[in-house]
Amino acid sequence: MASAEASSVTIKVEFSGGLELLFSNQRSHTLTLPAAVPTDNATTVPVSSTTEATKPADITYLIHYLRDHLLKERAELFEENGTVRPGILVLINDTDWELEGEGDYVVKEGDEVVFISTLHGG
Amino acid sequence: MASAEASSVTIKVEFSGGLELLFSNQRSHTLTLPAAVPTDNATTVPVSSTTEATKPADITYLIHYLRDHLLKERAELFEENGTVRPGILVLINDTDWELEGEGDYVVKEGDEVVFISTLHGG
Amino acid sequence: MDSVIGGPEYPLPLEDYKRYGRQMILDGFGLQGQVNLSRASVAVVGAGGLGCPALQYLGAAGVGRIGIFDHDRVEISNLQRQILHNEETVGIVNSRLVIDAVTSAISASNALTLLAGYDLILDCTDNVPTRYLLSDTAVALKTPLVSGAAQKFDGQLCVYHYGENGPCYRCIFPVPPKPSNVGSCEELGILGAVTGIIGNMQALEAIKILTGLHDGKPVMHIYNALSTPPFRTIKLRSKREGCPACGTGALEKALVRDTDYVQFCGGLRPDWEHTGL
Amino acid sequence: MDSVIGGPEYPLPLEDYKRYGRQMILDGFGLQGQVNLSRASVAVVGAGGLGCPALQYLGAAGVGRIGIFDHDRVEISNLQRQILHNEETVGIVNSRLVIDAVTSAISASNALTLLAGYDLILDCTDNVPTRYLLSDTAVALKTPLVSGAAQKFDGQLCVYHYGENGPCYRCIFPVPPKPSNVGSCEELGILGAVTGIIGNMQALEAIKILTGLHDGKPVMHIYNALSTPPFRTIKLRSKREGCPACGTGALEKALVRDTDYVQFCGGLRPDWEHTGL
Ligand SMILES: [Zn+2]
Ligand SMILES: [Zn+2]
Repeated sequence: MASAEASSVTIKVEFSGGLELLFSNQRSHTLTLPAAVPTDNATTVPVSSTTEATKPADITYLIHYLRDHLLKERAELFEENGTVRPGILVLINDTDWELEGEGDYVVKEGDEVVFISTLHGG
Repeated sequence: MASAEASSVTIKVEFSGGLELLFSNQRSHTLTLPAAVPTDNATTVPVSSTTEATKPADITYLIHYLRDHLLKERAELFEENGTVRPGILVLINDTDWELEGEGDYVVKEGDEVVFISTLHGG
Repeated sequence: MDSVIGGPEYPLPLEDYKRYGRQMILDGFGLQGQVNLSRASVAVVGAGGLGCPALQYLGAAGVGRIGIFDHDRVEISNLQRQILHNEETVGIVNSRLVIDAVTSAISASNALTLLAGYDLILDCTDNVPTRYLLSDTAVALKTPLVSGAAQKFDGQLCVYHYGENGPCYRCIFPVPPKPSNVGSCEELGILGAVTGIIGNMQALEAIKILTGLHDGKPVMHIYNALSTPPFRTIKLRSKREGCPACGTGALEKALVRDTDYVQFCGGLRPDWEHTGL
Repeated sequence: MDSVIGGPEYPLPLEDYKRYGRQMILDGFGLQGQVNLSRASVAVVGAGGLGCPALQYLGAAGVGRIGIFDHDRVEISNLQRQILHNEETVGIVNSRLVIDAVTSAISASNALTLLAGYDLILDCTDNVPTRYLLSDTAVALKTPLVSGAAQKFDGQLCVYHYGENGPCYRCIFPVPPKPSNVGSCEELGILGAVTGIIGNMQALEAIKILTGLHDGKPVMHIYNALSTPPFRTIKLRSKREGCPACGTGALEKALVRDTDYVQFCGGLRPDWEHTGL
């Protein structure tokens, strides 16, 4: 247990407001991310003990990871220019991500990240 | 900090459904209880290093403590025979206390205990 | 009864596809959900602050038959007319909706008869004895009970006797509170929009149950209009083995018939204003 | 206007003490809360699934003047009649309630005029351009905006431009979504009881603001009828310094007048059914 702490971080991710349709119609996901990830947010190469530059896993990496590994269709409905598309609100532990550093927020074990598509119907 | 861990436990207590009226009309309270309390739930004597029998602070002790120290009026609207009066539901971290051992549940640092009076109006 | 309903080829009249199209296209709802609603009957007990919005949204969703029970409000026949014609406020109500307006007081001696034949009971009442009576009756008749309550800025909502091992009202509150510990909306006050929200949520829980969208887990939703967050959802215990209503060896119908609910709840409630709270 | 209103000795007509007694006895509401409501005016924009329940509960609570705006529903004059006579469903509506039913389409060129003089605006509309227009207008007119939205099993509720440094809609959503990423209730579906719950909560937020019971903290309430827990309350950012609507040096009324909201939101929405989602 103790040795795993440093190498990975497990978080809960939720989708709401219709975004769940893009993710296997499943609202709640549990994900384990590497604690250190490439600074270019590449999600396909395994992070090895090479000399590549790394950073702690942050929300920007999470967005890339979700796009590359969990998204089933139509990436443009979720991601745009390396962040979420306009109209999506990101919450970190029930707080607007803008109060937490947006994409630069480093995810911690047990964090809950929610992606909400704003609704317009009435 | 570390030395305080063993001697006291800080919890959040909430009152709802009208019970807050009995507690200074304040819904949310933060309380620090001794980690070890007398087995007879006496809340007035300081717990010293004497030979008195002690137990870890539990919900039954909390009920006594609330009655003796926070209740402003009409104790019979909150406590009866050492537990809550009929019609009050107790929640430990948003779970019915019956699933957690009722009065015997030992409070942990950061727990949230909610007392709700059931409503009947319509 | 329209002969088309239930026909295997056209389970709903064609106009219903247009009328209910916006809910029928929802995931997990579909044609089957609409057919289920059209064949369902719901008893709404109490036509006050909780019952009225619940009735409106049940009617608008296409429930086939609704019973309205309220002996205090003899004008519920007006309400019946109003719901049937309330096209602008809650959408076009199906003209095949059957509404039974019952103004007899529900008691231990008639509850099993009056409420028999309904798939679901909504408790929208305002007093403790009737809440125990409705819970015991729902258990005896093997129907779920969608219970709402509101007072001041607070609301509570719970589905009893539903799902695998879901508790009944008595499982959670085996002993009734003393009458002197119970206030009414007249005495303690109530904000109308609070009853609106809870009554509306009762309709929604009923629709979820009837369409198979309810997950069946026992929870209570508690609400306070002034708190942040205003809602909290509580995980409830399973049913109690020893519950006299729903436990092993429970008396079921005999329990309802043999209980004096007013006496069980400690007798008539004292005049609150004269006892000084 | 009844001459008794506002008189220092009898701030409310005597019958109002009976009519609104159950809410006037609530802590923090009182006579002053009722007087505030009786003197308040609220604009409800959109008289569909959100607007109708909001209107009912605002009227029943004793708000003095309500504007109903909906150019798609010319029958809103019926709705006006219905609310005034809707005594059984939501309590006795005050006969002094003034209702303005406006069937002109709200646009950048008339919004400031049409909505001037209201203390509060409720956004009960169903499209993106109007949501930006209403937010900018609320900021320019210095009124809070109680914004509700619903789709499928989901609802969202937020009070914008309120309290110390509360954000406006543009602070949270500076860039509108592409029209192709936006669906309507007709296309995506909606459960009526969901709009009922959100519309009702909009009325309640409005009542809290008008009576001084709102804590002014910027939060959004999000709801999903099928989730456990169904509600979640989110802490929102403060207003953005650089917001073109409410930030430092914002254009205010000129912004409203000079914006082509349909264009700003990416032009007309494509026909959803033909783009394949
Ligand atoms: Zn039981
Ligand atoms: Zn702004």
